[in-house]
Amino acid sequence: MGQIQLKQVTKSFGDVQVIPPLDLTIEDGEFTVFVGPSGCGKSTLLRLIAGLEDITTGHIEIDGKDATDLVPAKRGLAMVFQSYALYPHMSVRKNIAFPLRMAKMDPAEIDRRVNAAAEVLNLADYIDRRPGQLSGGQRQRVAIGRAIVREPSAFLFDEPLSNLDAALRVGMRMEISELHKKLATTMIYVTHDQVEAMTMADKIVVLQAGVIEQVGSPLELYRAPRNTFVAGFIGSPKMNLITGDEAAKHNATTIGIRPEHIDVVESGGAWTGTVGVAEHLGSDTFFHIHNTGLAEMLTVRAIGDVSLRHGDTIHLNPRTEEMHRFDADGLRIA
Amino acid sequence: MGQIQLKQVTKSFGDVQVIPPLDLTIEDGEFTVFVGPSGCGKSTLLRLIAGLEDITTGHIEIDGKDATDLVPAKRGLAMVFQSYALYPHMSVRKNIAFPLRMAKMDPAEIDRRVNAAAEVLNLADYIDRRPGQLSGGQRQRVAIGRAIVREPSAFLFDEPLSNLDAALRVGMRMEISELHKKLATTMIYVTHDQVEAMTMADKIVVLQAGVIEQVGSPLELYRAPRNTFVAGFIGSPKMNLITGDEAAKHNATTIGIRPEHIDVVESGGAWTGTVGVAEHLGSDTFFHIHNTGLAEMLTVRAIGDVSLRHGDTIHLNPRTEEMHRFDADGLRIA
Amino acid sequence: MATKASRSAARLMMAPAVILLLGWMLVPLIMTLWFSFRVYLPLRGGDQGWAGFDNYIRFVTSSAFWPSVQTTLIIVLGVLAITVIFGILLALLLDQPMWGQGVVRILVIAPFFVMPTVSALVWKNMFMDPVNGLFAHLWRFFGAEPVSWLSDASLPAIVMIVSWQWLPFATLILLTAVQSLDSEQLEAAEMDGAPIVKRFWFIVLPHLSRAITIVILIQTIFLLAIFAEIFVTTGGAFGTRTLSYLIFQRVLESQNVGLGSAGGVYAIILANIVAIFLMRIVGKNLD
Amino acid sequence: DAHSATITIATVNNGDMIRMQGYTDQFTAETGIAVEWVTLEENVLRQRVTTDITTKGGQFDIMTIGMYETPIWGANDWLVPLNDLSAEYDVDDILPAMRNGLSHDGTLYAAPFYGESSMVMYRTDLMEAAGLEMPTAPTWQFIREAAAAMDDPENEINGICLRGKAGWGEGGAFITVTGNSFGARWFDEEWNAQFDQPEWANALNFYVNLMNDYGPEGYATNGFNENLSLFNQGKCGMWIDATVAASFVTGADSTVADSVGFALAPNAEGVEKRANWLWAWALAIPAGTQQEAEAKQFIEWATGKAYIELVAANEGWANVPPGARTSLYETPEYQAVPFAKMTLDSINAADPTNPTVDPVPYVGIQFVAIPEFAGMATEVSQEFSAAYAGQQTVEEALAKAQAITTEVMEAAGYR
Amino acid sequence: MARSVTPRRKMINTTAAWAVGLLIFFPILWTILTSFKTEAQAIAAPPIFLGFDWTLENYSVVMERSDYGRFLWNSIIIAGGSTILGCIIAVPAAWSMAFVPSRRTKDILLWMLSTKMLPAVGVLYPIYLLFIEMGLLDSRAGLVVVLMLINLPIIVWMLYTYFKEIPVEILEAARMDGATLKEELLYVLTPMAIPGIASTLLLNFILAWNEAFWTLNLTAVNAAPLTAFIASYSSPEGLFFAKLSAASTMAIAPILILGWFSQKQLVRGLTFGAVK
Ligand SMILES: Nc1ncnc2c1ncn2[C@@H]1O[C@H](COP(=O)(O)OP(=O)(O)OP(=O)(O)O)[C@@H](O)[C@H]1O
Ligand SMILES: Nc1ncnc2c1ncn2[C@@H]1O[C@H](COP(=O)(O)OP(=O)(O)OP(=O)(O)O)[C@@H](O)[C@H]1O
Ligand SMILES: [Mg+2]
Ligand SMILES: [Mg+2]
Repeated sequence: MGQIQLKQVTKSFGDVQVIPPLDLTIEDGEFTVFVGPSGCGKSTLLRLIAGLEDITTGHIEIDGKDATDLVPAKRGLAMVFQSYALYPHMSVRKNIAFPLRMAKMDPAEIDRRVNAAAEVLNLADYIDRRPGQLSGGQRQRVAIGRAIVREPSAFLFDEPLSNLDAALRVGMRMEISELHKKLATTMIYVTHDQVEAMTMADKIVVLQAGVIEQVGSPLELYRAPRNTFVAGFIGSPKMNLITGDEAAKHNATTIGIRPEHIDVVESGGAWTGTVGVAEHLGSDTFFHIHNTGLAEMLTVRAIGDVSLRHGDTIHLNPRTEEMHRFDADGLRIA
Repeated sequence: MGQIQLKQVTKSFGDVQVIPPLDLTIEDGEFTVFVGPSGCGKSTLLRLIAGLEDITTGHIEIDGKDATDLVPAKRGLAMVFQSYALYPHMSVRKNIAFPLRMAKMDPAEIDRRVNAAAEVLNLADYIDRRPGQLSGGQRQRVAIGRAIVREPSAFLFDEPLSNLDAALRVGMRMEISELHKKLATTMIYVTHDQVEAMTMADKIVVLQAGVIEQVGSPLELYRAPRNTFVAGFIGSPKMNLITGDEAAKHNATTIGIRPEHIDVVESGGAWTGTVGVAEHLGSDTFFHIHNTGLAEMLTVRAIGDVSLRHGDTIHLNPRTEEMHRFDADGLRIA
Repeated sequence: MATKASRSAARLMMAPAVILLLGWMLVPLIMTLWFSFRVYLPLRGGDQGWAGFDNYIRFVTSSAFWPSVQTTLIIVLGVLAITVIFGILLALLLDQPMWGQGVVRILVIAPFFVMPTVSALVWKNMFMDPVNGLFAHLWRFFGAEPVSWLSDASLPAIVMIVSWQWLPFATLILLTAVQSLDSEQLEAAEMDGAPIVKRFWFIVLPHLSRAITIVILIQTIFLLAIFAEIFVTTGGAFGTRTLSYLIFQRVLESQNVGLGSAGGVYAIILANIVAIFLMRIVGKNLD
Repeated sequence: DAHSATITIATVNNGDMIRMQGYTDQFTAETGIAVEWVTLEENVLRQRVTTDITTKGGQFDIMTIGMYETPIWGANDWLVPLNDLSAEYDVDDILPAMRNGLSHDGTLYAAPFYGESSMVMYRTDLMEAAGLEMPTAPTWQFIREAAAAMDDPENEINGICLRGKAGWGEGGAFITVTGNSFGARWFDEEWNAQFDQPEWANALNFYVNLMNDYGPEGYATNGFNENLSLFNQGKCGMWIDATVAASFVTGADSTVADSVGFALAPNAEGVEKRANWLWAWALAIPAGTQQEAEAKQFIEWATGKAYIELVAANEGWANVPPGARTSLYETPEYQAVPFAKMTLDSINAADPTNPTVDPVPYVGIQFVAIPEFAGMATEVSQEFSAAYAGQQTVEEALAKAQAITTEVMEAAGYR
Repeated sequence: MARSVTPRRKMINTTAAWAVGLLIFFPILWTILTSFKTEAQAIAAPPIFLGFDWTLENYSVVMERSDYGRFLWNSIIIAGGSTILGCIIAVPAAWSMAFVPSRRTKDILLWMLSTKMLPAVGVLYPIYLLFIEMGLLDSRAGLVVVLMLINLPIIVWMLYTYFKEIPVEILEAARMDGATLKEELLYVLTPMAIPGIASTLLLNFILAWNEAFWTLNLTAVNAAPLTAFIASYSSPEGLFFAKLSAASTMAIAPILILGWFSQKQLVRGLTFGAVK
C-alpha cells in the first residue's frame, strides 16, 4: 500500500510562494523521481509529503486517507536523507533498530528485523560499528536499512547519492533499483542528476520553480519532451537546441537534436564544422564542433574511437526523424 | 621547459612505506594524469614532486637538475589544490598576484601578468571580488590563474574538479585541456575519475598501492591494458572480466570484454541470459545480465533504446577481436 | 605537511610559549616547595629554619583540611551541575527562532563581563542581604521569613552567585553545539517516531557530549581557583572555606607562609588529580 | 626637592579617611608634597599592607594600620619611630590609652588618626515608650531586659543589634570584649587556650540567646556596616558598637538622629570589666621609605590639632576625627557634642595592659597582640558565627575554638 | 534546512527567551538603576523599580573621590597589553601545534592548560618576592607579563582550535607561491584567522580585565586597575548601595559596551573556539 495524492497543494515561506497549486498522484509501488534545477522545490515537495513541513493550502492523501494534519511519524513513510542523518553515537545495529525501539516493538522482533535488513543490505559485517567508521556507501546503506525495517508504505529519498563518488553512485543506484524490485513499495526519489532519473524511475516528475513541467516515463520524456526546458534537462550530453534559419527550415522556432542522433560521415552531410575539443573515451568519442554556420555550438557523439582531432573538419548528418520541433513558447510541435 | 624525473623515489610515513621505489619520467609539455584508487599514493607522489613532503630515499630531477632538497618555492612548479586553496581574505587580483609579490616582482609587471591571466581565464569581471563571492568554477579558475602567472615549468593539479558538480566538471575539464593546448606546459594531474583521465591525458599513469601498474596514452590503456587491474580501472562501465571455463576456452585464466563490445542480437549469439537491471538512458541502454552460465554477471551496452526489460531473455555476441586475455598473474597475454 | 624544515621551524616557534609557561610553573612551584619545608613566619622576621614535613602534616591534620576539600568539591560540582543543566535548557531555548535573538543573547552573556568582585558585592548586598536585599523584600512580599542567605544557606548562595557568572559561558558553548546539530538527524528521528523528549535524550544530548566535556574542563580549571566570591561574601565562614581559601588564610591571615605553601602543594596535587581525571575524558572526547 | 615629592598612602575606606582625602589638596598646597591614595576595603588593606611590610616591598610611604599591628611591627623595626615629631604637634596631647596602644617599648610607632572604644547606643524614644531608663553604666542583664521591652517585630524593630560577622576585627572583636565582661579570657598565663572554661560558655550562650530572642534576622553576617545601616533605618532599639558610630547615628544619613542616647558598654553582674575595646586607626611609616621626611610632615598634618580645627570649621564639630587627642575633649565646642563625654569615658575605661578579670600574658583588649592572632581569631570567629547561624551548638563552637587555638599556639611554639 | 515555524510558536519562544534573558540580566540592570538613586531610595522598602528621582550624584561623588580615568586607563593598558603580548607569543606556538602536529602536541596543550590550576594564593609570596627583586611591583609591565602568563594557555588553545579549521592546503599554496615562513604567517595565516584572533583577543581582554587577585596584590598606585578601584567601595561605613552601584557600573560599563559592539566575535570567543 502506498498511494500518495497531492491535491491543490501550495507552500509559502513567509510571503514567498515556493509551490503554486500543484496536483500529483503517485501510484502504489511506483518509483517516482522528482528532477529539476536547484531551488525548484524538489526537497520542499518531499518534505511536505513527509510532514516535515506544513502545507499552506491543499490536501495530502495517503492511501486515500487525509494525511494533511498527521505528524510525520504517523504517516507510515520512511525518509532517507542526503546527509544520511545517521545517529553518530549509535552503532549500526542501534541506528537501524531506533525506529522500532521508538515503536516499542518486542526486542526479539526488533532483532529479527534488524538482522533481516542487514542481510538484505550486506551490512552484517559492520553491524557493531559506529557510522563514523563506515564509508559513504556503507552509511547510505545503513540509512536505507533504517528506513526498511519500519516496513513503510512509501520511501522518500532526498538526493541520497549526491555525497558519494561516481563509481559508488553507480553501484548504489543499482542497489536501490533492485531493492525497489524486491520490495515493490512506493518510492519517491529526489535528484538533480538526470542519469539517475532516467535509469531508476518508473515515472519522472520534472519541476521548475515549483511547477510540474512534465510527468511521464523516462523514455516518454526522452522521446517527446513537452517543451525546451524538459528537452534540455533530460538526456546527456544535453540536446543541441538550434534556433534561427535552420529551425525556420523545419517550421519551428527551435529545433532540438540529441548528440547521439547526429552521425559523423566521411563527406557530404547536412552540416560541416571544425572539431573544437574531441574527447576520446574509447567506447565513445564526443566532439564539440564550431563553425557549422549554426548559431550554436554542436555536441556530437560518435560510437567507438573516431580518430578526428582538434581542428579537423567534420561532416555531420542529423537524423531528421529524431529531430524535435518547438514553437515560440518553447512548446513541442507535435 | 619542464621535464621531471623521479629516480628510485620512496616515501614512508613512519614505518609504513607508501611509495616503494619508483621511477618515472614526465616529458616536457606532456599532460600526465595519475589515476588509481583512493589511498594509492597519487597525492603523495604529487606532493613529493612539489616538495611539500620530503622524499625518504631517491632523487627528483627537474629539467635535469637535482631538486631533491629544494624548497617548494624554488622548484619552479605551480600547484592547484582540490580545495582551490585560495586566500579568502584577498581579492581575486591579490590572490593571483600573490606569488609575484612574494617574488618581489615589479608592480607594473605584476599588473600586466595578472591582467593577462585574468583575460585568458575570463576572470576580468570578478577581479575585485573575494573568493567567497565566487562560484566553484570561478574559484577553480582563480586557482589556475594563480598558478599561471608564475609561468612555472610545470603545473601540478590534485583532483582540481572533484568539488564541482557534474555539469561544471565537464566545462572546466575542457577549459583545462584548452589551456594545456595554449600554454604547452608540462601538467601533472591527479584524479580518480577515469573519464577525466581518458579525455585529458597525453599519458596516464595508473597507480595501485604506490606501484605504477601501467604508463601509456589513454587509448593504449583502453586497447591494451597490461593487467586485469588496469583493465578494470580504465573504461566505463567497467570491463567484464570472466574467469572459469569460458576463459579456458580462450587459453587464458581471465578474459575481458568491454560492455560496448558485446552486441545484443535477436537470437542465437554466444551467450544467453536474463536481464537483471536495464538502465534506459535513451541514448544508450545498459543491461546487467544474470544466468549466462558464466561465473560473473555481465554488463552490456546497447546503443539507443532497446526495449528489453527486467526478467527478459537476452542474446549476446561478444566481439572476439576486442577480447582481452590475462594469465594467472593477471598479466596480459599478447 | 611535514618536511624537516617545517618541523624544526615548529619546534622553534613553540619554544617561547613553552619556556615561558615552564618558567611560570617551575619558578613559583620550586619556591613554594622550598617554603613548604621551612618554618617561614613573616611576622616573626621570616625564615626560621628547616621544618621537615611538619608543615605538610600540620596542614592535613588540621581540622579545617578535609572540610575544605569537601567544600571545594561541592562548589565545583554544584556549579558544574547547575550551569550544564540550565545551560542546555537555555541553549535549546535560544536556538529557537524568535524576535530579537541578538539582544537576548547579549542579555544572557552579560554576567560574564562582570568582575567577580563586583558580582559578589552586588549579590551579597543588594540581593542576599537579609534586611535590605531584594530577595528579602520578595520573601516578605509573599509573607515568608527572609532567608539569611550567606549564613543559613551559604554554600547554595555561593554556588548560585558563581553559577550566575558561569552560566553564560556554558550556555554559549552549548548553544553553538546545538546549532551545529544536523537538523536532518532530528527530522530523521521524528520520522522514526521519536517524540520530543526522546529526541532530546537520544539525539541532542549525545550530540552535546563533547561540548559538555569542554564546559566541564574549562569551568573546573577556573572554579578550582575561585576566591573573590568567597572573600567578599562570607570570608570563608559558614562552611564556605575552600582549599584555596584555606591556603589564603594560612598565608595571609595567619602569616604562616610555610604552612600555606604546604597547602599550596596539596592544592597542586589535587588540581593535578582532577586534571588527569579530566584529561582522560577530554582526550577521548576531543577530535 | 620637596616640591616634586609624592607620597603614597594606603588607607581604609572609612568615612573619616575619605573625608581627609578631600582635604589633601590643602596639604599639598601648603607643603608642595603630592599625595597618592590607595584606598581599600579594610580586609583587603590589611592583606595588602601586611604582604608589603613583611616582604619589604616598599610600595607605600604611609600605611594606615591599627592598634593590633603597630606593636608587632614596631617590635620588628619595620616602622619608623615617631619620636622626633615637632613640638607644635604636641605628642603628649595624644590620649594616653591610644599612645600606649600604639607604642612598643615606650616608642610611638604610629600616630592615631582617630580612636574609638565601644559603647551602647540606644533609642531614647523607644526606651521611653517602654517605660525604662538607661543607666550610664548598664549591665548585660539590663540590656536584655531593655531589648525585650523594645523588641517589636511587627514594626520591624529589633530589640538589639550586635556584630555577629566572622572576622577577628568584626564579630571576633565584639565577642572577645563580651567575653571579657563575663570574666573570660583567651589564654591563661601559660598560653593555654581558655575556651573550655565556663566563663566563655556563659558569655557565648548569653549572646546567642539575646540575639536569637531580640536580634535581627541573619545577625551572624552583620558587622559594623550592616548594624549601622539597620540602626539608621530605625530597626534597632540598641546597638553596642564603636564610639565613632555616634557621629553617624546622629548625622544626616540617620532617620533616628534626634533620639539616640549613649551609655557605657555593659558588664555582667559582678564582673568588673566592661565590654569596652580600644582601637585606633593610625598612620605609620614603613622603614625603608625614601620619603620619610615628607611622610612625617603628612602625619603631623593629618593627625595634628590643626586638622581637627579644619574639619570642625568646615563640617562642624560632630564630624571631627574623635578619640585621639586630649585637647579635643577640652574644647568647649566639642564638649557640646552629645556623645563626646561618653566616648572619652569609654576610652578611659579600657585598659589594654590589663584587659580581663584574670591575669593574662598578653596586651590588647579585643585582640591578643601576637602575630598569630589575626588568623586564629578569624577562624575562631567563623566557628562562633556558625553557631550564631544555628549551624552548630555553642558547645561545639567552643570546642572547635579551643582546638584551633591550641593547634596554632603549639605550631607557633608558645607551648 | 531549518523548518519554518508558525508565528504563534515564534511568539511563545520570544516571550520565554526574553523572560529568561531579562531574569539573568536583572542583577546588572538593578545595579545600574540603583546607581541613579539616592542612598535612601536604594534601600527603600518596598524597592523602587523606576519611579525614583534619577540623580547623577553618586557618579559625581565617585568621580570626586577617585581618579576613575587613571584606573580605567590602567585596566585598558594591562588587559590590552597582556592580551596582545599573549597573542604574539601564542600565534607561532599555535601554528606549530595546528600545522605540524606531533604525538606530543595534545599532551603539551593539556599541560599548558594545567598550569592554570596553580592556586594563585599559594604562590603570592614567591611572586611578590620575585617582583620586588625585579622592581616590577606596581608596574604595568609586571602585570602585563603576569596576566599574559595566566591567560597564555587559553590563548594558545583558542588559536590552536581556530587554526585547525584553516585548511593546510592554503598554507601549502603560499609555500608553493614562494612565501617564507614569516610571510606565510603574516600575509596568509594571520589575516585568515582574524575572526578567531579577534575573538581570542576579546575574550582574554575580558578575563584580564576581571582578574582581581594579582591586579590587587601587585599594584598600589601607578598600575592599579579598576579591580583596585572597586576595592575601595566594597563596604564603607554607612549607606553605600547607591555609591557601590555607581562604582560597579563604572567598572563593568567599558566591558559591557565593548561586548555589545562585538557580540559576534565574543560569542565565538566565549566558546573558546572549542565547539563549532
Ligand atoms: N525554510 C525555508 N525558508 C524559506 N525559504 C525556503 C525554506 N526552505 C526552502 N526555501 C526556498 O524554497 C525554494 C525551494 O527549495 P528546495 O530546497 O525545495 O529546492 P530543491 O529543489 O530541493 O533544491 P536543491 O536541488 O538545491 O536541493 C528555494 O528557493 C529555497 O530558497
Ligand atoms: N601525513 C601522512 N601520514 C601518514 N600516512 C599518510 C599521510 N599522508 C598520506 N598517508 C597515507 O599514504 C597513503 C597514500 O595517500 P594519498 O593521499 O597519497 O592517496 P591518494 O591516492 O591521493 O588518495 P585519494 O584518492 O583518496 O586522494 C594512504 O594510505 C594514506 O593513508
Ligand atoms: Mg534539495
Ligand atoms: Mg589525494
